[in-house]
Amino acid sequence: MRYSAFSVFLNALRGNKDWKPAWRSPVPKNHYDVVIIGGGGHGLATAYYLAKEFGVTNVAVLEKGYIGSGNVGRNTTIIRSNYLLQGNNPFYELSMKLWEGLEQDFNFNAMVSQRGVLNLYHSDAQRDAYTRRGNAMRLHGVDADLLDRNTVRQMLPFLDFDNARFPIQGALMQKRGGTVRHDAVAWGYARGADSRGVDIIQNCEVTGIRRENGRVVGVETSQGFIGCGKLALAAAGNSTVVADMVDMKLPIESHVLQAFVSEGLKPFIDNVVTFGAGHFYVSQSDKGGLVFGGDIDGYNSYAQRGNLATVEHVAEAGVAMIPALSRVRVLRSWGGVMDMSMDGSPIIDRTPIDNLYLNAGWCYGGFKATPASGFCYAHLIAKNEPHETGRAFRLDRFARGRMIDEKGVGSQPNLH
Amino acid sequence: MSSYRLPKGGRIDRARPLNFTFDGKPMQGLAGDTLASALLANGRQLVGRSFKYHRPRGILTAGAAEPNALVTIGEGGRTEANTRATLVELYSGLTAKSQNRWPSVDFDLGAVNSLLSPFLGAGFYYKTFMWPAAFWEKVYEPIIRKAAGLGRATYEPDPDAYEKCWAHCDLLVIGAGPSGLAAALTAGRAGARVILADEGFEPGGSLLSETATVGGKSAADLLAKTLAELADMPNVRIFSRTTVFGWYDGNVFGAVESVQKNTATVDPNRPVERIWRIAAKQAILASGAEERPLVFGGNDIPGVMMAGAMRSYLNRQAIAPGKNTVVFTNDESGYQTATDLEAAGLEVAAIVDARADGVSSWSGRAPVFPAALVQDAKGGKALTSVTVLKGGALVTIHADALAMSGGWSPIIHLACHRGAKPVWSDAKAAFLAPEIQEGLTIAGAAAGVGSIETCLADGAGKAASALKALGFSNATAAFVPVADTATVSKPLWRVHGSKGKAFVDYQNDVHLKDLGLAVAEGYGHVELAKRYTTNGMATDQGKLSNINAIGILAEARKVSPADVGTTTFRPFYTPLSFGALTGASKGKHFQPVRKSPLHDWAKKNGAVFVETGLWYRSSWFPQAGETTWRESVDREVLNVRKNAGICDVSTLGKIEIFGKDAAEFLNRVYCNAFLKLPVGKARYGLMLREDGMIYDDGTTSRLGETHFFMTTTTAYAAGVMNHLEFCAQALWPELDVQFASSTDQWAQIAVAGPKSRLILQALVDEDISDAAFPFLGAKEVSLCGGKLTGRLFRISFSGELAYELAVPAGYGEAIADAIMEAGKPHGICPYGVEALGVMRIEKGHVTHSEINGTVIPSDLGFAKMVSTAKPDFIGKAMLLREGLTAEDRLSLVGVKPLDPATTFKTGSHILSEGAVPSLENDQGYVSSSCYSPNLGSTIGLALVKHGPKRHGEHVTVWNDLKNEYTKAVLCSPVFFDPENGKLHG
Amino acid sequence: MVDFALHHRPALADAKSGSFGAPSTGKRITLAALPEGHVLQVLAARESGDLQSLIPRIGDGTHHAVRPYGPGQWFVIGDAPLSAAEIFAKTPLLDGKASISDQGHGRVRIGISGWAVETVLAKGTAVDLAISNFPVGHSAMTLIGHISALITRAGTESFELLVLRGFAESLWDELVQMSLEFGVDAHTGK
Amino acid sequence: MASLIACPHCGPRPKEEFTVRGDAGIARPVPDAGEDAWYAYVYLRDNPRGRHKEHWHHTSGCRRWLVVERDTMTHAIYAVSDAGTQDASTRGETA
Repeated sequence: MRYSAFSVFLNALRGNKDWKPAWRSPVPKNHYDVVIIGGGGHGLATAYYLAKEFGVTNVAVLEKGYIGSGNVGRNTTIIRSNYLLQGNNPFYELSMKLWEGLEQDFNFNAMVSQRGVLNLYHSDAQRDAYTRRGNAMRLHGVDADLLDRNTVRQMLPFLDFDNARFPIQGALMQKRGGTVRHDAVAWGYARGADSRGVDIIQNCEVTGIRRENGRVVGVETSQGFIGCGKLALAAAGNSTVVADMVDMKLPIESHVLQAFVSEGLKPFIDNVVTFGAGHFYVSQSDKGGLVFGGDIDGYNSYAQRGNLATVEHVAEAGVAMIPALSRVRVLRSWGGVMDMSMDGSPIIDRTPIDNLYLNAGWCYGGFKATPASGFCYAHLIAKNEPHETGRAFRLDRFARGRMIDEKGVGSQPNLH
Repeated sequence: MSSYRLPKGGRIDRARPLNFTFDGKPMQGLAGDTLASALLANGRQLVGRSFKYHRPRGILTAGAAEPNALVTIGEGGRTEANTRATLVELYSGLTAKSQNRWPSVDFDLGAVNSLLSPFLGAGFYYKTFMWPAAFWEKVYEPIIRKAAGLGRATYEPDPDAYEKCWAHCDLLVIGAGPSGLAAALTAGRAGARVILADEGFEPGGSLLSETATVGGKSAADLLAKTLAELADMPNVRIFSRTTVFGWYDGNVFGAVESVQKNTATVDPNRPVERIWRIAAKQAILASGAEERPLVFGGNDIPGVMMAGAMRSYLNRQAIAPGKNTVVFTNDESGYQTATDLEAAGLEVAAIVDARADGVSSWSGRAPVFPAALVQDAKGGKALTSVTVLKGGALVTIHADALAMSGGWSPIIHLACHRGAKPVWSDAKAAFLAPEIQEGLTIAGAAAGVGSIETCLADGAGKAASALKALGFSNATAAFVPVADTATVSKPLWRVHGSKGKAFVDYQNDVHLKDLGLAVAEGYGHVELAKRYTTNGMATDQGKLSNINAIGILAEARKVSPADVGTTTFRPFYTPLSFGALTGASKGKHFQPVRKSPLHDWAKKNGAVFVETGLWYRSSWFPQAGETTWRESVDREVLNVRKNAGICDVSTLGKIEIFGKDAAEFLNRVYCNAFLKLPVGKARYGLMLREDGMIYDDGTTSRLGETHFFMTTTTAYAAGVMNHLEFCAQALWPELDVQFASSTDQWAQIAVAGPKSRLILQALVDEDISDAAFPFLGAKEVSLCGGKLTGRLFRISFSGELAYELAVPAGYGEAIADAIMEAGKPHGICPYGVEALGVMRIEKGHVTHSEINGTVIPSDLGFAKMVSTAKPDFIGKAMLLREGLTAEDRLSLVGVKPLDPATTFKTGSHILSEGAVPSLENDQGYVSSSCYSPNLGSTIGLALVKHGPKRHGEHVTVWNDLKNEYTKAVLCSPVFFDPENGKLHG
Repeated sequence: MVDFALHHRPALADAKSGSFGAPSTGKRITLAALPEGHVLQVLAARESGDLQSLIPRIGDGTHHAVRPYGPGQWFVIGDAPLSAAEIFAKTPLLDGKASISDQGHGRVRIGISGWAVETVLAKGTAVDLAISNFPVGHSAMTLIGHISALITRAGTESFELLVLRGFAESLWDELVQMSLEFGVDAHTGK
Repeated sequence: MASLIACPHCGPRPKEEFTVRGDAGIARPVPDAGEDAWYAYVYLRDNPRGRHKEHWHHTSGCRRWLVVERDTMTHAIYAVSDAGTQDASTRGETA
């Protein structure tokens, strides 16, 4: 059923009784050409593009809970392509381009809202780093603007310009950056994949990976054995847990990242703004809640919950940036499990094991990457050849000394 | 007719009237009122509009779960949107405004949405607004955003103070209702350190509105007696107006105390709110239970109220809900409300009891309709009648108030903050949390216990057990166990056949059909249903709606609520202000300030300061007549190169290193050799990370055989200290080496320039001639005729003949003054970090602009510093990787414009001459740049592919952000005095 | 040779001084900048054994002169300033089992006392300062707000804080702020 | 992780006083252990769901590096000890 204002109108007249499930709940088949572990944004996007772009439709997505129960439903919904380094910059720009046409592509309104992302800077050194980054973006045709203090002040007069411990000097802005309704991304991809024949199997936990003669032949699951031609991991924070099933150690640690939402407010802040003198960033959802976050808690965790000290730290930075936030109330905090890689950049690659593919290491930036990740991963799986744009995200880059380290902090994930 | 205040009764102080306004209209309440009860006393039932359909809404509850009565209180910077009127303790001067309405709460144009509701079902927006694509941001989204949201936040800064505290106790009791009071009393008598926290302004919980006797005593007497005994115990602290909002690891509880939210005149000496982090050895969760609404048509019309809330308003604040009340109940508590209404002389039109069997022995005046249902409530902005289905027939009963009770759900929020999953209990018809978890026990109604007597016994008994586990062997329960006679009814999740909208989530306007649609469209999982319909995502976080939604989903999916399960309970229990979470760390106090011992010396010399981490450093020292910073910096640079200058470098990290293995240790943490550094010598060192990248640089001097003095960069001082301690304690505990940070012990003063020796010799007692104290000399010196001992280092960042003199911090200013005095005849001037930066760029010296975490020594021309002879040092092994030895790594060069009249900025990229701008053609970037007054040109350091091989190549310095494209030439990074003649001068 | 008076600048020279906050309640807090005497950081050499009896040798014998803050780590504190030579002369007293780092200028002492002193400090530190848990003479290195300091209990209602010189003024400001509800008399000795 | 960590030297202290570094389960290889061993040491992580040893530094307290053994699912802490007291075998597998 195609979604449109017209279909909504027609169905309303019929008492909204004719809506069909957005995706099926199939019984798993014995064998698929491709089995994807992880029904999150990346797994579903991979399935969607496998079917739509590469004609691979005999695909199952296995999700241990409900689809979108992982990080695609627990992030702060930001999209941007303001990256510095060669390996990252074109990839995130590909993602941005896919976002820009996504809703028409999969016929689901994910509310892609290009309201602009501003990164505030507070010192000459930060300005210089943003100059370098903004120019790198421009070199690839990505939009970037370096705003001075007065321009930022005109746009966001309610930031603390007068009493701040670390005065705002300006901002790097990407106008095309913005937000997307996160759950809708999972649902849109799921619906699009399902309609092209992909089986989305929820409540299906993978408990083992079966190998014969070194090749992966299928997975043991809570719904029985499912055979596959190729097995693709897209398990985000649980990547290690799955990789352990084939004794493959990964350059990844799982960390908890908290996010927050305030009570609903009338329009308060139009853009996505990140504070440069502490860990805080904020945007406002279409429902009115201020959606914000900070840094990861800093320790390994598979628990989707965080620490009060981090909550306080984030609030302190928030009020330092916007003093008027003081009387705004925070409604809820939650945590996601991040697959933090050793250089802060992702991995989309084959593995040393035949037929086993890896998509992991997204750190806390996986949401914005969803379309490009799905697209490049689908390319790799379908053609056994990396897509040009995701070519740098090799698993062996650490051993080879080809890290893609935007922050320059090395192999300590809690600093990325 | 509407609600009003009864002439007698209640726990209010009729002698203390309080004036307030609602939507500008003056009203009066009494001490002991909440804003909600005061509004009801003034006959104000319509107080807000719902989120989506802008339905008129009244006051539904008397507590934290209130979804409807959200108002904006306060003025200016004290404006607080979305405040629950039910939790606001009334005070004189309170101003409250309704929200989400235009032009007024009584006449709201947004209510037109209600007519469109067939088109605005769950998730409708996912299906439309996609065409044309550009319209989303320009047209649709702004409209949706304006319509959505609730209250309007202020942009004004908050004038009030906040703070955060720690508290420690043996037993934290959460909730001062019957079970909590009993627990606290038990623990208090045992001598334990107790904290009893309660969100209300009066402790007591359900005892405050209980009219029945408890163990033969009136509830009020029992409460008064218990509170009096607790107040006399020095080991018991009672935190009223304090909501425990989260349970965190390590048995730390977060709580927020409303210190001055009940006053219009705020005392600036005290915070308005205070966060408590309570470290509790054990805790009792006695948070009580929440009454469930019933889901029938029009269940949101003002005048419909929870039965328990109605009873609470009646008994605590003497509020009559109306003239004529219908009670719709699936539970005994509807009868308690009816009893109290009749006792107050109010009319109860009927008791509609959904149960066929469980009907109470009712002896009041009102008729009881068993096995009957309220199918629809009718009315617009106020209830006028209800339609009751009884015996298969519909009857209309006129009523202006409706009390509803669907039974009670234990409040287990906090008990599930750390991963525990609620479990459905058929026996209790409720989700329960594990009764005992490590550090936390649930007691009373929160554990599904029924009557007040049993709650008292449960709280007391569980506190005694928890204390015994802590070693309080004398702990004895303050109340004895009694049999629980409370009955549990089969839940009624929804009324079938309603004509009107039956709301599940009031605030978000999620009604029965929305949940049905979610199931039909495949979003039947409780989490998906929540996200698709927004049920439970309002400011009350589903306190009222979640359980009914689960029941409705279970019915629709034809499974048990146990199979549906709950969504995850997440902090905070109730919303928490940014201000409270921030405490005192705001504005200029966001982070502490760290001041150099020469701060005031710099200030009196006119310094302009810049934040550098937590420090303030002097940037430049403007003199009379100078109008731009560049003028000052140029002068400082030229003067240092010509005469001499003095610069505060106290912020550099300084570490004393002791131990007989100190040299061996340094040899392992630096990539260059330190083992044989002679006593009295300084050496520049590069510290790598284990992945081969440079971590930090600095000089380390050997002051004695087993005593070294290390300097680090300002930014990395703390990190280097941690790193050294890690290496010493975790990697090589067999080495004898100790560290003391002495950053704050020393005022460190750089004296640079051709006259520096002359000047310093005036203070230093020892001979510091080149022969006696050559470049890289380092030693303790006697100053000013033995008045003081300092440390002198002949090191140079500026490339000049230069020294760094360290003196005890308290004497820093005196010594700096003395140097200025001695230097006056030689033309000395103070210089700041800007001039220092210019001179270091002129000399090609790197800082963290270049050492950015992605460079290895050879990238910066330090290949020879990497010892090949040493068996091991941090970073050695990883340096050999292919990517780190590749030819095309970005490496250090100088860059300057071909035309000195042109300039460029740091952060510009380097393109080969004529190359098309693209990432593929990117050759590198300018890492540092400045105007060099000595060269009369902008100069820069850059990291460029094949850098050193490209000296002389013409390039474009590309700064598209500023439309600045400068023709430039790559060159040696040393622009000035490459032979170091001045350094050794 | 330059000749001049070697003027010592106290770390808290510019800090707030005077009475602040609530009018007297009988619960006032007193803040005092204590003498910038000597502060010796003593670090035990590896495997030097139990030095408990050794460390007091270099102290001035006053109560709480020796303040341990971790294994093999002490601050030894006194009101009298010591010259580099005087400190050097103490080294042999430790039999080569520990090193001494002069922190006489690097760390500053602040006294804080009054009826509500535990309540005030609980706004900064997570250490349980109840006297049953933290008796007189006890020391702990901890965070007070965002600033690290060594807390020593000097009496039932009085504590001493030892803080890095560069942070002293900032901590002082915070202590004043934390004490406002009780009223505070802040003496910098100016 | 816990909001409070019981430092063996200082007693229970809040997370804010500590700096966490990461996996304490692997020992630094000997210099000539070979590139695989070094790659594994610097980049690969066990990242277990469950019991895990980590290095935490009591930065604002005694300044000792600690080995904190805790559960990454429940955040329960099993043991905290001084990093300097680990013998080579408990510091992890040697290369």
